[in-house]
Amino acid sequence: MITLAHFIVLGAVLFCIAVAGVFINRKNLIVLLMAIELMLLAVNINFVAFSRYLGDAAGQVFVFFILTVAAAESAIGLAILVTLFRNRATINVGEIDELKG
Amino acid sequence: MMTSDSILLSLLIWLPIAGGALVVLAGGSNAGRARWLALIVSIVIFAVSIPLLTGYDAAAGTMQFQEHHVWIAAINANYHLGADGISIALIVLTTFVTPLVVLGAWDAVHERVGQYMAAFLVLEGLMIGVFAAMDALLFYVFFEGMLIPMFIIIGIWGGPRRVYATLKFFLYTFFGSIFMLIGLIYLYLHAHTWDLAQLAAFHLSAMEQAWLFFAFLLGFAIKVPMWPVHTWLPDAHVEAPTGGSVILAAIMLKIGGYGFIRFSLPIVPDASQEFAWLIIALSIIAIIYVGYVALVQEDMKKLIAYSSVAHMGFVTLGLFIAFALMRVTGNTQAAYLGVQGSMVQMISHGFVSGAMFTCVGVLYERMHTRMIGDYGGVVNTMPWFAAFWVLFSMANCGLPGTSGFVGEFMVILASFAMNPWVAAGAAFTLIIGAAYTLYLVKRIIWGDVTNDHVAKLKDINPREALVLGLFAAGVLVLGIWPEPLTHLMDASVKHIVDQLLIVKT
Amino acid sequence: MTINLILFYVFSAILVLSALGVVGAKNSVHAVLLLVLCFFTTSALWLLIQAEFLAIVLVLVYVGAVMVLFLFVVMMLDIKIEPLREGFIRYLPVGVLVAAVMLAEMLLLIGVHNLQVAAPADPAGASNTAWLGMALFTQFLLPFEVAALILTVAVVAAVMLTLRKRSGARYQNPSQQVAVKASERIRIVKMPSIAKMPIAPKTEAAP
Amino acid sequence: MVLNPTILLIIALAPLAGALIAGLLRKQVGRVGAHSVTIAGVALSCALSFYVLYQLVWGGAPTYNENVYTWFQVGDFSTHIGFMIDRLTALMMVVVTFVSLMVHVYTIGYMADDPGYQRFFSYIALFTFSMLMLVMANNFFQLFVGWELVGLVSYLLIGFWFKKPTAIFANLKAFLVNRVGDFGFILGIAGVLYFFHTLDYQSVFDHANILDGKTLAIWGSTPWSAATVICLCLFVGAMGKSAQVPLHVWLPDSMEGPTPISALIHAATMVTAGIFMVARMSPLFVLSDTALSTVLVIGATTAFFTGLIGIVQNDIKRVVAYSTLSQLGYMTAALGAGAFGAGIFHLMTHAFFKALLFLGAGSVIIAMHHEQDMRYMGGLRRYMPITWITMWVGTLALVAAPGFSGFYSKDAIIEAVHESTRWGSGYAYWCVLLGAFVTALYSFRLLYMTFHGKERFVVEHGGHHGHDHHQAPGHLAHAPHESPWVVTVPLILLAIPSLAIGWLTVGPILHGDYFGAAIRTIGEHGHEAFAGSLTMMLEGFTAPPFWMAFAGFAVATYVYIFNPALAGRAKQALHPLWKLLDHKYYVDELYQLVFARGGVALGRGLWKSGDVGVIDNILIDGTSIGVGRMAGVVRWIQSGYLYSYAFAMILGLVVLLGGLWWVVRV
Amino acid sequence: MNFNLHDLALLAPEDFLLGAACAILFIDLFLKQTQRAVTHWLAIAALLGTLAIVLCAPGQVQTAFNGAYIHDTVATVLKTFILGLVAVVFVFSRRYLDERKLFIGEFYTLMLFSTLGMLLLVSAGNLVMVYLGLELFALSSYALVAIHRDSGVASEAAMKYFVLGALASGLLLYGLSMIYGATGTLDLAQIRAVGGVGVNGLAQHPTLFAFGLVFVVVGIAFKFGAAPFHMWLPDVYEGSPTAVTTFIATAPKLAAFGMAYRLLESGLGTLAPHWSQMLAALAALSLVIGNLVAIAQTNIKRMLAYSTISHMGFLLLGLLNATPAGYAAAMFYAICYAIMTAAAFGVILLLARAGFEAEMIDDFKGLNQRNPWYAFIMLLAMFSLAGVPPLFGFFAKLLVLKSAIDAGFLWLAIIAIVMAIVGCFYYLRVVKVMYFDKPADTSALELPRDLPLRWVLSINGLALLVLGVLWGPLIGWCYRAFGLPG
Repeated sequence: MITLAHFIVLGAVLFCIAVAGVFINRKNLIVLLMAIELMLLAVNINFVAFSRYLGDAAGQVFVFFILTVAAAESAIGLAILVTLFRNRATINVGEIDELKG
Repeated sequence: MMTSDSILLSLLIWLPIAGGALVVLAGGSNAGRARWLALIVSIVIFAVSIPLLTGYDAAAGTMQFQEHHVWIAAINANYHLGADGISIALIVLTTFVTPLVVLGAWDAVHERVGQYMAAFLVLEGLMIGVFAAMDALLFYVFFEGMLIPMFIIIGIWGGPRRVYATLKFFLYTFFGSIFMLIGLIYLYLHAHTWDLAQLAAFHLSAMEQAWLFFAFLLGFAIKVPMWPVHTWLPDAHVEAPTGGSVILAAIMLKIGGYGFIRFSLPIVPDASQEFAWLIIALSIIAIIYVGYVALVQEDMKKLIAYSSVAHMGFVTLGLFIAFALMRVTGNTQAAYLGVQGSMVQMISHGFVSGAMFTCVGVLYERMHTRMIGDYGGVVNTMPWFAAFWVLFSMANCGLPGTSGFVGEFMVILASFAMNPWVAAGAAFTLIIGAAYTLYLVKRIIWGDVTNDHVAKLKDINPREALVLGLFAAGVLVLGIWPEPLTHLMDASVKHIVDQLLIVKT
Repeated sequence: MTINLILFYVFSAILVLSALGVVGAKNSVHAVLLLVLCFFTTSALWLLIQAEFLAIVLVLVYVGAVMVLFLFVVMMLDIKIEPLREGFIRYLPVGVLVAAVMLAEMLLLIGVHNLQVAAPADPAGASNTAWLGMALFTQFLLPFEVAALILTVAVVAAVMLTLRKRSGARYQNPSQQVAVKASERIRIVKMPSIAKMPIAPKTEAAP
Repeated sequence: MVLNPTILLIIALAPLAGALIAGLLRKQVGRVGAHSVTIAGVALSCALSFYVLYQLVWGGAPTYNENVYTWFQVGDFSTHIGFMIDRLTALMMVVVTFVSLMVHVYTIGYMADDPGYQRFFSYIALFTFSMLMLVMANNFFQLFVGWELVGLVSYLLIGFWFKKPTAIFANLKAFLVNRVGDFGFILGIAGVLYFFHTLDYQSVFDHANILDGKTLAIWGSTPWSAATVICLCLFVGAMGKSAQVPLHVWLPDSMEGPTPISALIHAATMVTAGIFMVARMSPLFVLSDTALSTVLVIGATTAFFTGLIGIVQNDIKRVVAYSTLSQLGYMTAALGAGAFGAGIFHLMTHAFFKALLFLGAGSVIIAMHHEQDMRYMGGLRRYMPITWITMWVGTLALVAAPGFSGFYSKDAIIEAVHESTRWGSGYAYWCVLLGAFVTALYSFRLLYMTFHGKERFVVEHGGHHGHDHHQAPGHLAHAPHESPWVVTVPLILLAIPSLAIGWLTVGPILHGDYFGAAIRTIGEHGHEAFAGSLTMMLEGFTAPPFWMAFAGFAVATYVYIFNPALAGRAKQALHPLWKLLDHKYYVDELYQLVFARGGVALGRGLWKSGDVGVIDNILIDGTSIGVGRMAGVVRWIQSGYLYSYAFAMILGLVVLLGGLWWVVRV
Repeated sequence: MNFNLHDLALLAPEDFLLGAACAILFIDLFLKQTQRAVTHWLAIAALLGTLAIVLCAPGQVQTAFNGAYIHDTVATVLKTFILGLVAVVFVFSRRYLDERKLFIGEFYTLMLFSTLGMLLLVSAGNLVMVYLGLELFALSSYALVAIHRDSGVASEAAMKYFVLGALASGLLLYGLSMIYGATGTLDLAQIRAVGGVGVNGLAQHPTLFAFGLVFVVVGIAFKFGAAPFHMWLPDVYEGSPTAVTTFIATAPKLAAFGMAYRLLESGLGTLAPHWSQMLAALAALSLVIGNLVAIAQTNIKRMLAYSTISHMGFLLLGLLNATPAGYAAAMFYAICYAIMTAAAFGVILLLARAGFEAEMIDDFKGLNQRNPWYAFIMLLAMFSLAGVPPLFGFFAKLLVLKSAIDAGFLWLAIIAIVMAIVGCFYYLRVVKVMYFDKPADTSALELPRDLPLRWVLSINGLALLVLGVLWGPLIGWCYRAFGLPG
């Protein structure tokens, strides 16, 4: 029997991997964006699981919205990425440090 | 509650500020117009302050000319003004000195005259606000607000190290007062009022009083300034333009002493008693230690600044011996004398230090140096100036017949009643004060003409003579007949001293 | 152990491994493809607990649109595969440690033993899709509208950021096109009735 | 007959008015105007003072004690400006105004060429006013006011020639040393207020005995008698003003001022303020034997040891100055012996003859074109007979030649000290007795070196180039000649009282009831023996003091008239002693080292290491530098790299999660 | 429950703004570059129109769309100032944009959408609306930061903002999922009602609720820019075009307050003991880091960014009291902060010219000699930011300090004031540069003939003084919004 715990733990693991992806990744911004997608995926898993196990539709509706927003977010993120690449000719995270201090 | 006995105090606060705005707007581009406007405004303000003296019922000694409007209902803060003898004395000192500052800077300031004059007028309004506020928050607003114009004054028209000095001045005093703010907030949270009279009646435990005492102490001690938090003052004075130094010494320092009278003494009397020894010790140190430091200064302004610190030591001393006198020995008489002495000392110091700094300004305008070593034998070329200088120096070392003597005399007499050694420490100023002041006189005024620059000096012009003459009049009148001043403050002082007996814990 | 549970573990394992792959991949294209795999497995997992609608949406929207967009960008941009920098290796243990600590804390706080609940019965008489639809269009009507707005913003933003006018390229100017007058569209050229020479008349077309 | 307050006010204010007119309107009134107006003021004062004295002594007027105005009032305590005029006061007023008047007149001649003429008159008139305020006071506060004001004028006058570095050094020194005395004085006043709750003389003196048994915890647990503490404090003030050891150092230096000042302030009047004050406070001093003993010992010490220094001085004014010190010691010793009346009596006689001596010295100095070194004088009696004779009168008065005024007063003092049984009186007696010898020695030495013997100056004729500033010592442009009448008339007028005042007044003052209640005395000095001035004079010839003085005269005569070479040989033989005296016991050097340089070093140390080093550099600037450094460190976190930003966020999250776990873990 | 027209009427401001924004989006398409001013004024008109509608709204608390939308005075106050400030930003920005060829319709459209997002956020009644409002506002902001497409730093800033923002919203969402799990509802009022032990949620599991809270706090802290979630802020402030920085620095702080209030008080009020401790830690860190690092800055925009961090620390002092007075203080602080910052950035915008950004502190050298009036405005802004009475900023500080002390966080108040002194230093440095230093060029400053900018900036600056003296009505409004007598 799959319990709620299974999903929540899975969500937590996935979430941690995604978060680690954001700060461990040092070379590629696109991977960073993907890590964020992963993070949202983890959240979605949580929501779906809770929704299912609580018998409440709201959670899944929320996931629906998250998916929508995530799509918009990726669009903007990638647009910014493209702009950045045009200006800097790189998307290496380690080279984007003009603003600091 | 909306009551007003009179709008005099409001006028005195807002007229200068409005006048300042007027000066900077109308005289921003025209230096001459700015000067005249500022002079007229400041004289008008002085005239407006005269009814305070004539209309005040000195026998009652209560807060008069009260104004009470709701300011911030949400936190029960009120626009509550009032003045007793102590406030009035200081307010009139302020209105008296400001025209002199305006006159004193007539030719000394060439750049941005309008702003300069405006800064002083605004400062005047804020200082009067400090002396008139009966609401702690209102007091604090004026108290801190003063820093802004002063910061600007030192920073723009100051000497070469003005930036260091003005930042030091600002941050130092800000540092002190912000702790006081915490104390006030704490008080408000418990008493739910900012009204000084109600705060004075509010009961506090010994522990609370101790903390509050130190919060207030930081704020006022830095302002006074007391040793060891005095080091901003020499720098500020040295770098400030003449007018800035005059106002700083003549009035702003008094605000520290005034704060002790209005806050520490009535609100936390038990803690004040508990820690009076500390203040007394610091005051004595200020008198002796700082006196010695003044002795070796090479810069006139620094010397006078240190002497200010030493003189203000009498103020704090006079205030805090009152506890020992009232509560331990029951010597009410001496306690009155001590507090009255510190008040008189404040007023007197206003004249004397203001005059001394004006004198330095007169020399500085001619020679563009403040180093004592660059002078010598000034009496040969500037006899009238020398006469004024010697007079003010004598006042500075507390010669009878000048105002400088009165307060010191009272405080020394009073402190003997507490402990002869304290009196001895205080009386040491007779020696060290004379030493540093007259050593300065010797090096600057007396002697043969030391160099060509001194030889070319011209004696004071009528404008300078007027300014110095008015200061001299203040110094002499107060020295020869202080009774009107003591009478003005007597009942109020009594009131404050009698309050010291209230045990709050 | 039910078949469901086995399937759950299998998919979970794939999900976690591919997620690790996404994070650690050297090649962006690989990362994108691994992410697609993640979505697919997640979709499968959701199917396991009868969240069919979202499972399908996830594949359609994410794999079908978002990941394609990613791939598109990855392909479009000329991204060099750079060697790992020394700093990365040096700080990797710290990063992993922090992630591990975080996971541990999360699991501790989540309290896994408290979540051993089984799924309740399906809501009677309605499919998952209908169930969601009902909620979406009644209770969450306002958010639904706002979500639409977000998509609009995304469009506007994406266009603004990426649409560039290149020199030499020819563009339509909608405002000019709309504001064009009839007289500008066609020029009536007066021609002599007798052609002396058989020269073709010059005409200009609106761009 | 009662005293008229208006008259008293005029007495005090007339000189002030003169001073203000001469000082503030110096351009307008000119030189003649300045001296006229001040002399008029002082003369008016003087005349009215005599009138007041007359009223009190012969008119039977009661003691006047009224306030003029309230200076300040705090609670029930008030201080006043007011006058208390009794016979003591009246005597002082007469002495002050008379000497002052003489000096004013004399100044016309002495300062004739000085550019600061008007200023000078203004100062001395101001001094007269201040001194009158001092002596006429009816309370301690006003006493202190006058006390300090005379100090101020003294400061201004010593530094009158402000271009002279020595003068402006001397005036600073004088003021500061006086301030040391005032330090004690004000504490004494504070003590009086503490115990009596008033500063009015009358109330204090009437209730003086409340000090009985009162103590103060000054040091440790031993209680100190309140009377002793107060009296000692007050006496410190007197020591400063009256230049008693060890606060005597300023007086010789004060000779940097013009000679009239030395006569008026530093001999006749101001320096005796301490004596006057102690006498005035006699009701308090009699309460403390300890205090009186101290006074006695200090006075006697001053009398003898400063006199010794006078022997080795070559500057004519300095000799007189040390003589003044010594005589002030006598007066103080009298006070210490409880013979307050004798002290005051000597004060009065001394005022006349010492003023005479100073003015005489000044006359010599005029003649010598401001040369003050006696080694370049000699034989001046031929050139300036009036000065010579009056100087002889003054000298005889000083050495207490029987019959001269100084005799009566000094004899009474020595007698009183002799009779005193107080602790230290034995030592004091020998001091004052030997002092008589020393006095005679240096006095006649001065006379001889100045007026007798060979001329040791050279008169250069035709030396018209410029003034005689740059002249070599002892080289004069013109021959010395007798001073103008404005100088000699005061000399003569002062010679008369020097000669006769003692004879005339010793009876009522010392043995009669002149002072009445004004001075409280102890013991029964001289009551058994007085049988008239003549008898006393005749008896004087047989008393030890006379023989001591005579010995001094003899030695001086031998050494300086008959065997001038002996002086040099004696100097060689007693070189260490001579050197010690020449350096005034090295007291100046010691003070210079300990107080002046020590003070500066202390100040510099406190400033550089305390204010600048610790407070400013370490605490203030150190804090700001520290904050700046911290800013740099924290700034480093903001590396610009996305991953570190994210890492910081996650770290924050981890910490918060950890915090939550910590809170809920139970 | 069904949709009805009343619900839409309650949303009148948002409706209007949405309609206006869409209209402007279209109208702008048909305008030539020379006619862009039309967009500008239309956008301002749209904001002012919305503002008017907000102010006309009824006073009582109402909800719409099944509780998804809350209308109360808190929302009204926040909306008023959000709309006003955005309008001010428009006025300030026009010339700046024009000179940099950024005077494009998208700026206005995105800004309006972002504003709409903020309005929805402060009125959000459930977690979905919080999230969507937040994203609507955030996504537009990301794009706005990058609006200067040819600027490397702008795209870098946008990228950082975006990644970290997305990370933060991911964290927030994770927290929301846990809260949902714990309570079984997305509705804030219900969440508060069930308080973590709800009938729907996992009743037996109290820590899950608090666990979710941590992530929510992180999300809120990110929006505020509280340390250590502040890292985006300096880079974004510096990298963005100043017009956009001005926007980001002002209105969003109000929105962030609204979000914090909705989530922490309306939703998670029962967890106040937990979150107030967390906020205290964040506040302390923000105060220290913000003030310290600001000292080391030479770029005024970056300096103001760090100053923002410290100010958010102050704001949290009010919030952590978790009482109506505390919220009022925090809201007052947010309003005050936004107004002060607007003035400061307004001066920067005023001084910026084509090819000159006026963003180094040294660019302000001798400003007083060149133009005393605007130097004075900047002086007011700086002293106000420093918290010197009688300027506005002081009173905001006073109230939050009061709240913190009231809540028993005396230590925090002391950290706050000590750091305020440090903070004073760098504000004063700006004044120093303007007033005490000699300008490189002593000629009178040539100011743009953009009168609206000059007038609004002057009013904005003077407001700091006027509100400093007469702040009673405003604090009264804030107090009443939270049900206190004011």
